[in-house]
Amino acid sequence: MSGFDKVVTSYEQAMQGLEDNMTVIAGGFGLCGIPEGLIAQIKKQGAKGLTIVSNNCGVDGFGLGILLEDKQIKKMVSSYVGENALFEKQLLNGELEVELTPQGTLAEKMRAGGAGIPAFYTATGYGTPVGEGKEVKEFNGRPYILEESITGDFAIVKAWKADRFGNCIYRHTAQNFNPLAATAGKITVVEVEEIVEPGELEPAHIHTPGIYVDRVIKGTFEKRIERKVLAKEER
Amino acid sequence: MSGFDKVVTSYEQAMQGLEDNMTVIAGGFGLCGIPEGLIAQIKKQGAKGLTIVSNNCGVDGFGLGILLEDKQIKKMVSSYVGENALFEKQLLNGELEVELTPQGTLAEKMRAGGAGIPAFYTATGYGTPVGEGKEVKEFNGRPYILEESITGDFAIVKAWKADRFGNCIYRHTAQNFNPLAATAGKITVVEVEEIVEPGELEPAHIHTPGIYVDRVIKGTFEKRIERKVLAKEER
Amino acid sequence: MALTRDQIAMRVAHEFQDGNYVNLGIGIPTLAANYVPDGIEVMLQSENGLLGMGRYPTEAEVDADMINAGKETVTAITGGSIFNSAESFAMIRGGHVDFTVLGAFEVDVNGNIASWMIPGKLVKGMGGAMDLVAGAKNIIVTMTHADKHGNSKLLQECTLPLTGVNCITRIITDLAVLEVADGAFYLKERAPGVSVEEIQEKTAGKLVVEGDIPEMQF
Amino acid sequence: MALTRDQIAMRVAHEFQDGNYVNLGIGIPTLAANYVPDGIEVMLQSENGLLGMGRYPTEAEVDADMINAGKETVTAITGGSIFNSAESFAMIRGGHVDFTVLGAFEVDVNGNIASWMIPGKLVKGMGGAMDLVAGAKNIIVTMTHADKHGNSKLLQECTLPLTGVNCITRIITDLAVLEVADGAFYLKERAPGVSVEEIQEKTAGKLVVEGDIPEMQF
Repeated sequence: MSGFDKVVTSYEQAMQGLEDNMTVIAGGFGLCGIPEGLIAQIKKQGAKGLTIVSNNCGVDGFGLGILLEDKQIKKMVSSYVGENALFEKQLLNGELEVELTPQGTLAEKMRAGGAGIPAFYTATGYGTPVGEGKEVKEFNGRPYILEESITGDFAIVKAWKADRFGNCIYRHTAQNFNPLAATAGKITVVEVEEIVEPGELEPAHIHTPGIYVDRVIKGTFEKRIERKVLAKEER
Repeated sequence: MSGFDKVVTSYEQAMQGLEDNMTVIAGGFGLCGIPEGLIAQIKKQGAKGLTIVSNNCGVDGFGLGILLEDKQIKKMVSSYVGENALFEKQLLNGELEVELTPQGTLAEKMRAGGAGIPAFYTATGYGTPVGEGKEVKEFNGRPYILEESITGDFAIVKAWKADRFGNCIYRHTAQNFNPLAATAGKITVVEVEEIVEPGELEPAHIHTPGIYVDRVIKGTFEKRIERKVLAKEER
Repeated sequence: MALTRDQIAMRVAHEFQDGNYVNLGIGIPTLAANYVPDGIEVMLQSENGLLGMGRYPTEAEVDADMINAGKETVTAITGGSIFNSAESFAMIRGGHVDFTVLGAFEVDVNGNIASWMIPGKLVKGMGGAMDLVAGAKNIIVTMTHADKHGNSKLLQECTLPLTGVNCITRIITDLAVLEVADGAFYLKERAPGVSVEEIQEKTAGKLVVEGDIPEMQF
Repeated sequence: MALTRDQIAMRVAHEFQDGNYVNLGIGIPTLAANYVPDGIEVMLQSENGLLGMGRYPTEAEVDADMINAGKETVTAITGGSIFNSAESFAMIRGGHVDFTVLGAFEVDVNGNIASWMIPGKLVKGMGGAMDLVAGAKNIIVTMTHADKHGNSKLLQECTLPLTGVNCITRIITDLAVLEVADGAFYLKERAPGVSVEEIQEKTAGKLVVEGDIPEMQF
């Protein structure tokens, strides 16, 4: 099925169309399950003024952190950004804006964006700075705030295996935000460890059906570990 | 882990606590993936005045249809109820109330109920009888209606395999509403074809993590086919 | 001459583009899958939770756990995927399904559609139709141009309870292909041998006829 | 004497009941997993998407794709499950997680908690803390009773930006176990050797002491 072959062979093709001031939603939690090669390509292409929606912003010199080096990021939408000295500096300088969003709300905003739900109510953040300026409504006597969904011009996703139709599965906890990001991009690009033949992935085990995916590229991954902690007897 | 052993051995235990006027959310689409034994047990126990939330109401004499025989259902929340003469009769008699809900809205209401989202906006049903009396809000220039989530006193679910921790997988399109129903019951009961040992189900392939499940029972299933259609060459 | 059901389906199939994800309603829409043109491939989405719906099964393949949104036994293509109903409607509501083809009782010049409820007759429900018309990027309505009493189904304003508002842009009937825009039906194609006058006569809503109207090609 | 971090964790672990699903925050809460009493089993949820979190890995087991919410390498127990972050927070927000244990800067008599932001210091973010305090059925706050300058962390009204309102019902500090109800802290237990007077002195919010206050049991 030529119309359904999503595989591209170069990172240039994978990120074609990315322009200044676009919004990019990225999968990953910390350095786990991040699309390393797609991030490197964004750095190489040099698009500026980006809004990046991602739970974290990598670390100095790795992951999304490398996009800070040439000041490509205008705004981060994240739940936690604490591992990054350059981030801190740009934030204090006013070169970078950050919209802190509770982790579960961030995940749900991505899912809602992909699912055509423009907004939803949640108790998370009510009565806190996160709730300021947001609509409040009571259900069953409890107050909730209205949160709007997120979509991106691009979604960049890291999967374990994909077939050429774009069907993806994720490995262990490298799943995290990836399947949610995948649904919410106008153009969704998935970087994978392995491309398999259609039919190799069991239909009911597919985490991201190919309908959400526009481009698939085979990458190679460093998979840096942020905090290696060993069982007691091995320390 | 005794505290996590969800397996019960009798249908009485499985549906213990069901009382008159409760709300029961049921998985299944048509006759596909329905918890046959749990439905039979509800008939046997005889609870009346039930509100049943399910995409369909079975057929005459099978599936949820059998709960009509003794007039156990007060209200159905469904997207399509067209396969059932007894249903029609009770509806026209005023013995049965029906709240027609678009299929996607129904699925999302169950998911939201299980996920602690009390309400969400959707374009589905705006400007139609479904939207009447509901809050309307514009996002990006398009009107959406506010839909509230659904939770049940019980959720009855049909899975393929489960382990004693309640982790479930579903087979083929018998998945349908089942994983959504499973999240939305105060007490969630799963009827399965096979109980497997913990660890047999691959952690990342589990459709319903055991945290949503209170009771698991092994059932036997007739699996009646509603519309058998064969490939042309075999007709 | 008015098109047969299969001819309507054939004309519908010409709308598909290679790589489209398509949801086909029950009836004529389903037939369109049989007429996908050579060189074009589409993937069928069935809203109960199946992407990559295949042909009907052989006797040996029949499986009660494998059905489509019409509750018919079905198969999946190689490379298909199966998921829950919330995920399925996320695809639909989120605009990931490119094309939806469905039937209707009435359509009007504002793109409103009525397809699920006739007051006085027993209401069976809307199933997924309201989600589909609110979600898909392109919606094609297929129906006969007039009902069996000869009353037009293309109206100035729908009279029956609506399935969706402002969502229909293209209609393929047994007589014509029409676009809906700016509060009118724009006639685009005629069925072979059907005159513009006959279409005009059977279209109750405002009809715009610009230039020569070609016959449909199959 | 004030409890050590491990003693606080030990006391926290006594709150668990057999079959509880528990989410443990970073620091003292995580230690509680080491002290689950005999005969009691709990299952740990890690909000990045893991139910049934196990011990830390051996060198051979280390896997970059297998981490917990603290971004530490980890393992899963047999019978664990892994899912995406929306599903993970559905469990939390939907009240399926029985217990959340987390640290705090301040708690007040109305059950408000401040745990993520100190104005003037760089704000790193709330992570999943706001979702957890809004969602879990039971929340236990563990912290030292006073800060290193001796200022009480149990206040009449929180001074720092809040993480959640009206959500904390139980607090376990190095000095005491307290319940929050009706606009007051109710003293339930003392750390061994710690007097009611000392607790009173270090509790800035309204403290209710009813009857004899027993020492904690381990």
